[in-house]
Amino acid sequence: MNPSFPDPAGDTFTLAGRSFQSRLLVGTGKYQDLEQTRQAIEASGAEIVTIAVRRTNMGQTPGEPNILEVLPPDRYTILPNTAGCYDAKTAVRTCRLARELLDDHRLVKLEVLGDEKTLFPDVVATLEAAETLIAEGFQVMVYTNDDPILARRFEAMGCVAVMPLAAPIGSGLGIRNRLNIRTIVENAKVPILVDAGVGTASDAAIAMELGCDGVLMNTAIAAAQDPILMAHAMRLGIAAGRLAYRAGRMPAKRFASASSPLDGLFF
Amino acid sequence: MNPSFPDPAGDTFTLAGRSFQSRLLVGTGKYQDLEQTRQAIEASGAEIVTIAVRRTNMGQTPGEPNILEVLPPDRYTILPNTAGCYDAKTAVRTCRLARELLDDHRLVKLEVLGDEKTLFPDVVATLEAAETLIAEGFQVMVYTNDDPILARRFEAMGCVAVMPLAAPIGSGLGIRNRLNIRTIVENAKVPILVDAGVGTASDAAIAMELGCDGVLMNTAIAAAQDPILMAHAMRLGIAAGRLAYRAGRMPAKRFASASSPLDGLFF
Amino acid sequence: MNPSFPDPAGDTFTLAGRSFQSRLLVGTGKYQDLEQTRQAIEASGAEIVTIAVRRTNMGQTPGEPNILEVLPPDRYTILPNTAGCYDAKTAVRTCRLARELLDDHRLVKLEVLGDEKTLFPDVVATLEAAETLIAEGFQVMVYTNDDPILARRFEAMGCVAVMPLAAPIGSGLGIRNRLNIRTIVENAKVPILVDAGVGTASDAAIAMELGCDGVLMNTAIAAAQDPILMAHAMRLGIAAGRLAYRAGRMPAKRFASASSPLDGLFF
Amino acid sequence: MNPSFPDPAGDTFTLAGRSFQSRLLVGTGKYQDLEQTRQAIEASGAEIVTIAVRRTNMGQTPGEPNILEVLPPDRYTILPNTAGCYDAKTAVRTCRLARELLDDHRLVKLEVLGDEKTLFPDVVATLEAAETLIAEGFQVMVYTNDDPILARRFEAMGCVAVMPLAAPIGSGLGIRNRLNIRTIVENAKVPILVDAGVGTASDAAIAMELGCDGVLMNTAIAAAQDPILMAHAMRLGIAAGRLAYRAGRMPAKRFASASSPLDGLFF
Amino acid sequence: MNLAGNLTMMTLLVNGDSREVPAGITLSDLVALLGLENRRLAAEINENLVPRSGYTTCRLEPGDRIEIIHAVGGG
Amino acid sequence: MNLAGNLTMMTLLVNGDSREVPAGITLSDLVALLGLENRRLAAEINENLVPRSGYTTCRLEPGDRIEIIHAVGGG
Amino acid sequence: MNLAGNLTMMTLLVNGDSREVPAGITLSDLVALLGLENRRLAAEINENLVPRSGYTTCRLEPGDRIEIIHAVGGG
Amino acid sequence: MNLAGNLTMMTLLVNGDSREVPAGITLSDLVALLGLENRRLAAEINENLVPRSGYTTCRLEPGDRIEIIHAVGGG
Repeated sequence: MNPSFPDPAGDTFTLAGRSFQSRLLVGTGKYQDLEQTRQAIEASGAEIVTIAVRRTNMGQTPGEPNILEVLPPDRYTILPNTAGCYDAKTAVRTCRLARELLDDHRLVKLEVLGDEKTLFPDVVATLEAAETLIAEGFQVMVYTNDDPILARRFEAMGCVAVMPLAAPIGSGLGIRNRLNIRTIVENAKVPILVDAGVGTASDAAIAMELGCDGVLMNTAIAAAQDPILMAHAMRLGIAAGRLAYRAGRMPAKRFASASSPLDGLFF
Repeated sequence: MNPSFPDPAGDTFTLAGRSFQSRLLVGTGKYQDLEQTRQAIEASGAEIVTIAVRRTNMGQTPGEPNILEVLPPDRYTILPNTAGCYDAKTAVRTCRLARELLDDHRLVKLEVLGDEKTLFPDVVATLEAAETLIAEGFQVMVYTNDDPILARRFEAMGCVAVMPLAAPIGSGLGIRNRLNIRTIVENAKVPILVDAGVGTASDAAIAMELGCDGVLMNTAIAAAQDPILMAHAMRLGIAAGRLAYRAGRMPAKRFASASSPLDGLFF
Repeated sequence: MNPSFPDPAGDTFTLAGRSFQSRLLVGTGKYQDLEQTRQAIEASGAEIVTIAVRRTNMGQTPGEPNILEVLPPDRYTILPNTAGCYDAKTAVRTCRLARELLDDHRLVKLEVLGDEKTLFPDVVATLEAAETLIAEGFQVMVYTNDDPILARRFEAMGCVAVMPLAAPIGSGLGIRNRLNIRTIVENAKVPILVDAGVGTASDAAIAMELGCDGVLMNTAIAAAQDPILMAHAMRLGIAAGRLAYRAGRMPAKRFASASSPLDGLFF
Repeated sequence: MNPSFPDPAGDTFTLAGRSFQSRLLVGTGKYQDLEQTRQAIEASGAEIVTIAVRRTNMGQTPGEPNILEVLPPDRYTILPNTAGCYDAKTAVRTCRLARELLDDHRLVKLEVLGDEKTLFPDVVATLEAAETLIAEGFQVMVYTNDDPILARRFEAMGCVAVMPLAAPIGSGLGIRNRLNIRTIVENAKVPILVDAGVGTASDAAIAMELGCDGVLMNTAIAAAQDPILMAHAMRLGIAAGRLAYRAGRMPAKRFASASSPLDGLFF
Repeated sequence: MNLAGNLTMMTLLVNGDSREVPAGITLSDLVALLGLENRRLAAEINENLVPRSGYTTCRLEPGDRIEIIHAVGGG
Repeated sequence: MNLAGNLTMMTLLVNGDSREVPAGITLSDLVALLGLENRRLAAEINENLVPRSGYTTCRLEPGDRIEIIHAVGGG
Repeated sequence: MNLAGNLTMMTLLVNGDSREVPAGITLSDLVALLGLENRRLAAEINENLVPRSGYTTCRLEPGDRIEIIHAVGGG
Repeated sequence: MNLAGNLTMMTLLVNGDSREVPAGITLSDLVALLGLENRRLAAEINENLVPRSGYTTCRLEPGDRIEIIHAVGGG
């Protein structure tokens, strides 16, 4: 066996006491139908998959397929989110409902949004909600801005992962401020997962090259022209960036350096 | 079989009449030894591998291993380059020597350099050398700057691939001018391969996302702290970028767009 | 008179009820001596000048010149800051001392720092300090991160100006996240002043082109090789960016557009 | 007198043996009318002004004002260009016509374009035209791409200024490849003037901060919402960037550095 | 629940809509009435979570605000 | 140039347009005919520059391609 | 303040340094003792601001923590 | 090549170094002399390529500049 073959099993990351091989976390929104959702998630290789909770439509036919049916719990770690919550209380209620819905499931992705235009987090309300949730025994993965001081505060409170945004949710703009993400990573002892704003595979690779433990995305896959193909691309982009981070990239230099030897030139 | 699985066999590119599956081309310079060279090339998955030609050292012991020994011709397409040539005549002589050395091998990578500091091409001398070589039956892959007009001219002359630089050779700065590379790709009917300047896996992915047919690199792998691991990273980065290009990325938007549905919010 | 001549008197900005012509605010730290400080401030054209308060050195000779002596109050609006404060209480104490020192001066620049490495604000402590200070009648200009939601919150509390960072204090990295600064500006009714991180004149111009009302800087001037010349450069850079913002820049286009007419070409 | 006041008279640049104070060169195309042209040029402070030559419209009324009437030769150095020429021969003919038109005027801006989409130069045809023109006694300011090797070649041929593009003509994208412009500047003994692609005042400042001797622009002023105001902005942007270059900017650092002293903190 | 006879009705707010139901029913009754017995759900009464184990004993009062939610795709 | 009597005409290509003019006129005559006497111009015949000093002596031939140009705003 | 005779002393913490001063002096006395009379200053006792108008009446206690500050260059 | 007896020698420039070799040898002889017989090589004489098929017939002249090259790692 080639000893240098990068063994994915040897490069897991640990989140809330569980070990994961895939560093790509995916959402399940915005797909055409559940079959496309299922295929995209499978292609992505994700092990952690976000869902939302919403009011049950009373007119709904009982046989209508449910998102949980395409997410067998033995295969995927379900991550309910609080998307759409604009205050701490609602976010906390949402987490409690999700916990009950999923049989005392305690791992949640907390997001408390500040406004509809930017979907930036309201970090003050997020802090308040995180405090309540952690006290109630939740394992909180927290969506936040890219402020290194706040990231450290969320870690100190007991959040199990800190999830700074790369750019506004659904914008596809890539990592707007690499320096901040890098600083957050350097300070952290819990997993740092870039959440939101990734647009294409190279964005995901860059996040990993900055040392992030993983990336959560949804729109970049679901809104691609071919979501299944993009899910593959993202899986590979995450792996590529992770390996490059582990391999230790060459230092960038302003000027050139020949790849072929200078000795033995015959002219 | 999953019909949407991205079939690499179905996404080859054609260069000088031959079909290749790997879009990563690698150099063989700057490695610690031939064994590391061999392992890195294997890990990269490259099918096209550049070499240089240099004066034979008279004092060399006959048993010393040769670069060609780690590059079995049934597995790799050897691509002799003219690295180190600063005028058209020397570059042409180098190609002729390489052709003879490799038993009438006609595929060459032409580079005529302008100065040692930047290793930028001397495009005027490159045009002159390309003309001679094409007339002599060579299949010329040409290293050039990122000028779209020159790229088109090299194609019109009969070069089999145009290889614009991303950044100075060995600098690792990544693609300095994405707009130019994109314009070159849009104009081209021959393969466009980014040559030189890539530093890490995301750079390679970006080149592919711009629509390039492939990327040639050497230092980014050889000068990584762990070259074998970086070779894997590059292989995946190229594949990720290519898939993302084929998948068609989401449009970037300035503002946010929720991934979870707005219907059914219960607050 | 040319009606389109840009009349600086007609483009003032209003801060805490006072009107200012210069949109460049400067600090007074890191200069060689007070004479250099004085010259640099004069060259900058600044009307608002920050100072710090520190323990009086007991061994100091009484005749030693004081920063306030080079800042005649009829010419400059003094802006005491809370640099060096890492908690809300200390920042509040500092503001009270400065108010007393400057004869019931109420305009302060509040910064509560999060750590020494990044000098990022601790926004939670900053919110707490701002609340106390505003209740005590201070006019608070608040240093914060570039989070648009927090910026709006500081405005809603009654801060008289919001001062997002461009990059870490003293880093000279320029505006790391133009999108955020732009969003903050679009949301704001109070002046938005970029504070910290500007490195050179074009950085200052960019801040103004994004629509900021002004820029506060210190290191970019004081740590230039020739601080006085750089103060001039910054004054002009601020004016250039402001005029460009008012003039309304051309839209950027991917492709070319001839400046000379196409009609009448004779070939 | 303040000895450190930046004396513009002391910072001239020399082009073809003449000394100029303004480092902003402007075109005269795309304006609403000649009066707007006149006002914009005046506001820009430019001393060197480009014009084009075109077929005289036979139906034109004799009294129609002419561009030269708003450009008094005692005030402006007229710079005829070869805009719209796509081959060397036409460019040479255009220069000869312009020389005759302007009474043996020998200073010309040579541009030979490669295609209409990008308006990139055809550098091979440009080299050919430059050779002919220099032999005929023209003083050639040459529009070229941002290739440092070509820039040096144009200088070596005897061009009196080398004018690399920042981005495609009329695109307003700003300097796409700062590294190349910087390298061109470092290598050069003749003036380097960024030509084409600037969009706003900060772009002009950046060009000057890279060490360019000047910037030529047209669309960025003429296509602004208020061209006269933008002309002022550009004049200041050029001056700001030049002063910043002369002042020597602070080194950028990844991390923070406090502007207020650490000594004497009382908490 | 006795559905025969003259039922006294009460009004609940279920997922935001007014709904007349027999007075005194339990949450479990309501779920049945809505035809959601076999669905994977969670519920709140007046913004307080009700564990599934409590559905049968949780008697509803007039004016109660009930939320019944399930999982959907989201990111 | 004798404009009286039966003129023999010739065809020139002036700035890209065919134009009938009396045979044998000079460039100077052409400029006058076009009403451009006092304009600041430069001219080519068959892609060769004609200095202004040569306008009066430069006799045009049938089929000559004449370009007459002036300065315009451009960047 | 009577500086003659056997003074009882007390210890203050002035700007972080221990300092023996005559017991019972005022803040105004302390400023004079430190030679800072004509300086532009502000002061805290035990983290509470003392307005300048109160210096003469503000009597110091043993162990008081005094901060005396002035303006310096900063950004 | 007769190596016995009194050899007349000639000077070649081989890969940049002066080298004395018996006069009149072929390129093939030179390769053997250098101990490179079984190496994968290509050669130039005076900047002109010599095909391998011509090594045995290609007689070297005094002052010839010979380049013998092989493949090396390069990028």
